Amino acid sequence: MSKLQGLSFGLATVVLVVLATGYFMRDWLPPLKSDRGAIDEAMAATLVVTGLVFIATNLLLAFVAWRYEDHEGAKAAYWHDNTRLEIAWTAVTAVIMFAFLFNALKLWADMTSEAPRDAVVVEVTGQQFRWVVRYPGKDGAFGKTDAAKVDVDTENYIGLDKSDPDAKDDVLMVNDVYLPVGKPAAVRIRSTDVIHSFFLPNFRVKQDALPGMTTKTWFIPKVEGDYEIACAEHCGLGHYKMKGQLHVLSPDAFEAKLVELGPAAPEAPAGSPNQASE
Amino acid sequence: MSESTHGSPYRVYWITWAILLVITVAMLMAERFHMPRWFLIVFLVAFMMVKATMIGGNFMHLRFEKRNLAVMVAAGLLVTSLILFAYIAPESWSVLRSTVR
Amino acid sequence: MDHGAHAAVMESHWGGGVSPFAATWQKTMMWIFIVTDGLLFSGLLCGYGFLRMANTIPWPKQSAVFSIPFIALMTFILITSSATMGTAVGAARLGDRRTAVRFLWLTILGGAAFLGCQAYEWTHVIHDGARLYGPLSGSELAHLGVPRQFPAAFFILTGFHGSHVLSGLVILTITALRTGLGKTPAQGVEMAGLYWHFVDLVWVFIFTLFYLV
Amino acid sequence: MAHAEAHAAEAHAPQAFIWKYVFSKDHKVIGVQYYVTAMLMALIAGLLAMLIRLQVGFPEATWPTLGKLLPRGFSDGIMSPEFYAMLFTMHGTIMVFFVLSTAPVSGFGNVLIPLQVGWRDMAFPFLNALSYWTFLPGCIIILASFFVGAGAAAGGWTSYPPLSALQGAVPGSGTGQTLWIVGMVFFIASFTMGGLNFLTTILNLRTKGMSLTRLPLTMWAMLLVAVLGLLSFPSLVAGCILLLFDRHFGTSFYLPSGLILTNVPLLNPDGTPLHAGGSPLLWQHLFWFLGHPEVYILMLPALGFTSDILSTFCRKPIFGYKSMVGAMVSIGALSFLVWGHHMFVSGMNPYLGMAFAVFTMLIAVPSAVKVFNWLATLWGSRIQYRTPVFWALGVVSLFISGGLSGIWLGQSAVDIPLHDTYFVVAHFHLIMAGAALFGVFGATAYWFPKMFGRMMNETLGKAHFWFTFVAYYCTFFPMHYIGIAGHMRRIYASGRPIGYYEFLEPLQEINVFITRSALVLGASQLLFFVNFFWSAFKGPKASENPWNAAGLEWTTPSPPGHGNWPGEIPEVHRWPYDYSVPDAPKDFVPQTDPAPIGARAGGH
Ligand code: HEA
Ligand code: HEA
Ligand code: CUA
Ligand SMILES: [Cu+2]
Repeated sequence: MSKLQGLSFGLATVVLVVLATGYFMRDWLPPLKSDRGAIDEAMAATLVVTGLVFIATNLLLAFVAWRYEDHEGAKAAYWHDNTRLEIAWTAVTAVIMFAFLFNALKLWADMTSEAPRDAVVVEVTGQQFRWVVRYPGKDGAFGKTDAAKVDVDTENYIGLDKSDPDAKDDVLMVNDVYLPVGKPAAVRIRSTDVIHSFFLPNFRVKQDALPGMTTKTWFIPKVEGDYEIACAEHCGLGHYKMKGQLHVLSPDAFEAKLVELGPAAPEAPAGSPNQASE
Repeated sequence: MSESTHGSPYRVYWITWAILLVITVAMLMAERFHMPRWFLIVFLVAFMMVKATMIGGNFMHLRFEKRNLAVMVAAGLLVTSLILFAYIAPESWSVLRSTVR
Repeated sequence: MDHGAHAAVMESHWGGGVSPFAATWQKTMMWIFIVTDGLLFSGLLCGYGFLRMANTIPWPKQSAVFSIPFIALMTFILITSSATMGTAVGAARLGDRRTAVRFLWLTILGGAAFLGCQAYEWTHVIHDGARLYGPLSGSELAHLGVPRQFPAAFFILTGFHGSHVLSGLVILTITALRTGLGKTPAQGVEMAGLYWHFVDLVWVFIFTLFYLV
Repeated sequence: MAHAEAHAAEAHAPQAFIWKYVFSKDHKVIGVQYYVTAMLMALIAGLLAMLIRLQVGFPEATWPTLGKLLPRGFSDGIMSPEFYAMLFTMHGTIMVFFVLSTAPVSGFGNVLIPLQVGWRDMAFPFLNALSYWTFLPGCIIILASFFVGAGAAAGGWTSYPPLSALQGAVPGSGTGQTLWIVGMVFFIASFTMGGLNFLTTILNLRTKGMSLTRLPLTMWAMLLVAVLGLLSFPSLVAGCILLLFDRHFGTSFYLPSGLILTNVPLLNPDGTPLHAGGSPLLWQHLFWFLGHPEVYILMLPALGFTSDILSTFCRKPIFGYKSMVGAMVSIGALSFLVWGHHMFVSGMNPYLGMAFAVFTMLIAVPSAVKVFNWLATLWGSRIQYRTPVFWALGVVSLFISGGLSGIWLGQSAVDIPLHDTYFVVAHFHLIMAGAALFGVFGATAYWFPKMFGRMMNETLGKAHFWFTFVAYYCTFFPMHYIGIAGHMRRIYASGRPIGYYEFLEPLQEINVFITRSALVLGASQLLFFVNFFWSAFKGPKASENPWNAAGLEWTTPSPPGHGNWPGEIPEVHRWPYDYSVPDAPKDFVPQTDPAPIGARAGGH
């Protein structure tokens, strides 16, 4: 009886987990739409290695649990050290870890590097509970913002200072981001209240939005289409519905869209603004 | 205790006191000599550490205790603080860099 | 059961090999406490350092706000009280109770003087317009353009240090009274001393990192 | 405080009930007090978890009965989003601090330390009692926060400002958050007092012959836990002080300028910003500087318990004692260098991210040593399948499963899509709610005879194990999949129609499965409560050494009386792991046996 328990112990875990993993691989990561495939590869490699370690250790556990159960006349061995063995497995683990590290740090360096010069710049500002999106317009410069200048009626939620010359052609809208396909997109991420996190599941992009500072991330959208923007940091009651849309357009359509949205029509409600907590 | 075998048993405290005062005065004067700011900071921090060592070693008797105790205190206080600061300092510069206005 | 019998039950003799610190458990505990309490200040100081370095508004020159000679005087008082404390500990160890008590009271005097100075300094700085939320608008400090974290860090750092001085004074007073009655063993005085020197030690850091750097 | 009053504290073993069981200074009583309090807190936090699961699994359902029971949290039987936020905040806080830092550390630590190192009591029994009586108000304050103002804190157990600093940012950021901070400060004060006692007792008060290399691994874990706590909690205190000032006295430690809350700029009457110059990142650093060592505070005791239990029930010495100690020490040391792995996408300086990633990955090496040493201990052993060893095997399994997902998260780039998703939730529930809690269950089954003088029921114990083990994997393993698919944590509803993310919609069926398993998991805990209370009062009386274990604590009656050993404290002659020694008359050699056989016997 006990023996069976010991065996089922490890085996069941391995079998169940492996089966379940196989099953759920169907909808593994959300389909990749950006240049960040390297993350997926790193993840797959990690899955293989940790998966093997998982299977091996759990099988071993099941084996010893089954093999060494107490019975009449059983005798346990008496040994308690084996320096060679210990050094060996410490070293092997260390080597595996360094292999992972090497790759991870390289990726990290790529992903946190400065955006290319020719990137399309867009700013998103997290607010309870919407994403305010801003393009710098033709001059490529964002106008100043000032909390005192917030005006709900004109949807100037971030307090864009209209008297600043740089602000003249800034495009403001809510919850909709447009990006051209195939061109690097540099996102300036800000917040005016609490911490949010700009999360694009399909693009392997996530970057917190902190009040008081501007964080940055950049990536290249690869496939046209509409994608969801989520908020990944608990930011209050509406956190679960702080949703935006990312529209990846062909370069021409993108240019046209920018013109259409142009500074002349900042009040055109471009998205469905979620009302801040009712 | 070894210190009580020579001269007045209290001498060590008052010598320490005098040294601490001298160092304090030196630290106060340091600003008068126009040195680069980073040098001033290094100078002040170095003397601060000397003072701390004097207080810990002589007033608090760490010099006369078993070495382990001194190591424990130094490791506990200094290393932990240094780790915290070493990570926080570069952070403060990058926060500054990315502040918007 | 009388006390002796109880002690026989509860007592035991050190035997766990080499004593790591060769100190009694009371002293070991005091030291460990000092390390933790010290780390509280280290956390506050790191926070202060972070905010100062991250600030877009430059930190003011301390001498423009505080009278540095006065702070130096406070430092002098505290160092002196540490020396008198050391003397008291030394005397208690030698069994010279009268000297110990005398120097304990001197130490208390020093500590009280320090607190007095601090109260004076707070009044002064508050008068100049320092508030927890930042410089009072229109005040002298506001003219200097100090960042808001400046007065706040000042109040928190010196306030927490001051509260430690205050509790040190309470401990010292009890120790002095009990030593006078012959109730506190030398180790008691020593431990009170450790705490007092620790308070001095913290001041060394605050003095350098807040007032001078 | 300056007086050596410890041993003179009481003239004799106290007789009156209130002094004996309530305001006792006896380490065993205090340990049990801690343990039972933690258990009640676990019950509450577990119920909160069930509510969380109900909401996540069935976001559209109405619960009229629950609505009647908890009118503040439900309107018309529908859970409100603010109540959901309070649920996970308090669930996390209570579980981490008031259950899993308390039961293994303050609970078992207090019961076991004097018994395992060979002393009459803790170094400073009064401080020990004071520590419990500081802890209890902490519990009450934390729980009370549900009933005041707009409700309990709702900023997550990490309480990131500005959410936790701006009173208007979320309901619960008012009085609830203040009580959260105050409760935490009580908890930390209590933990610090306990830690002082732990360290001094283990370092300074050991019986003759109990050298450091003869300490059971549980004692090494306790020693390290105390060190970690004493070194890291102060930074959270500092953080909490600053947060309290930000909240109530208008300072700007964590608050920058330009804040706009629900379209209203936060300005002074004269038009200047209400706050300026602060940085929310400062809190994250101060919090995680504690937070990461804290998770090892939860883990290390379980690692220690597991080693002791495995060795006893395998009838085999623990493999690689020295490397076990070395691994725990290096885990402890490394845990101070990795905290930034919680902040990879926080906007932290990317170079720091690199440094943190390096140390995070390194920490897997000593963890691997522990796992492999356990497997080697099991190899060639003779496993006696009693309840404790099941839990210990469960710890090994869950530590592997939970730890391996740490390898994913530790690679900073891979963490980008996984951060703040259910993958992280899966990681920490498997390793913390799983492995660490299993360690506590194992320790309970193992040391129950010493604590209460009675045996626990084996059948109930094994049933509890199997239900819990299977339900744990079913509940928390699937969270990896939904996490990888992008399911964010801390969301009140997902899928249609409330939280209308398209990419979350197909995940809802998995959520339902998880919820069902979680309910089974929660219900299985009833077996434990029944077993625990029934056995404590009605279980069969335990002998001095029911498991034939070699440790010092098994040489005194169960439960030990006041002063722990009736006569002299026995002298120790060997390590506690001498099982199946060739030439020995029995299959174990008690630590007190002077025979020069086995390992680490004889003179020091
Ligand atoms: C008991 C608690 C506990 C423990 C022990 C750990 C252990 C580890 N944790 Fe975990 N962690 C938490 C509790 C814990 N964690 C909590 C609570 C959070 C979330 C907090 C929040 O945000 O709310 C968290 C979050 C967390 C994150 C942040 C995720 C995010 O928010 O984005 C990361 C990232 O690096 C991480 C990493 C690790 C690693 C590398 C380990 C390692 O120590 C694991 C080492 C163990 C093993 C690796 C397994 C055994 C080894 C082998 C079998 C050897 C062979 C292995 C290989 C060759 C690969 N953890
Ligand atoms: C040790 C910690 C611990 C434990 C045991 C648990 C147990 C459980 N947790 Fe917990 N959880 C956390 C720590 C823990 N959790 C933390 C830190 C968070 C993050 C909070 C945040 O985001 O801010 C979290 C968040 C969290 C979420 C995510 C919420 C969200 O992001 O929206 C979910 C969702 O399913 C969840 C579910 C559960 C379930 C079903 C259990 C079940 O296992 C519960 C079943 C009950 C038990 C297993 C209790 C057993 C104990 C006893 C019966 C008594 C024994 C007592 C002694 C022996 C003394 N938890
Ligand atoms: Cu915004 Cu969550
Ligand atoms: Cu961590």
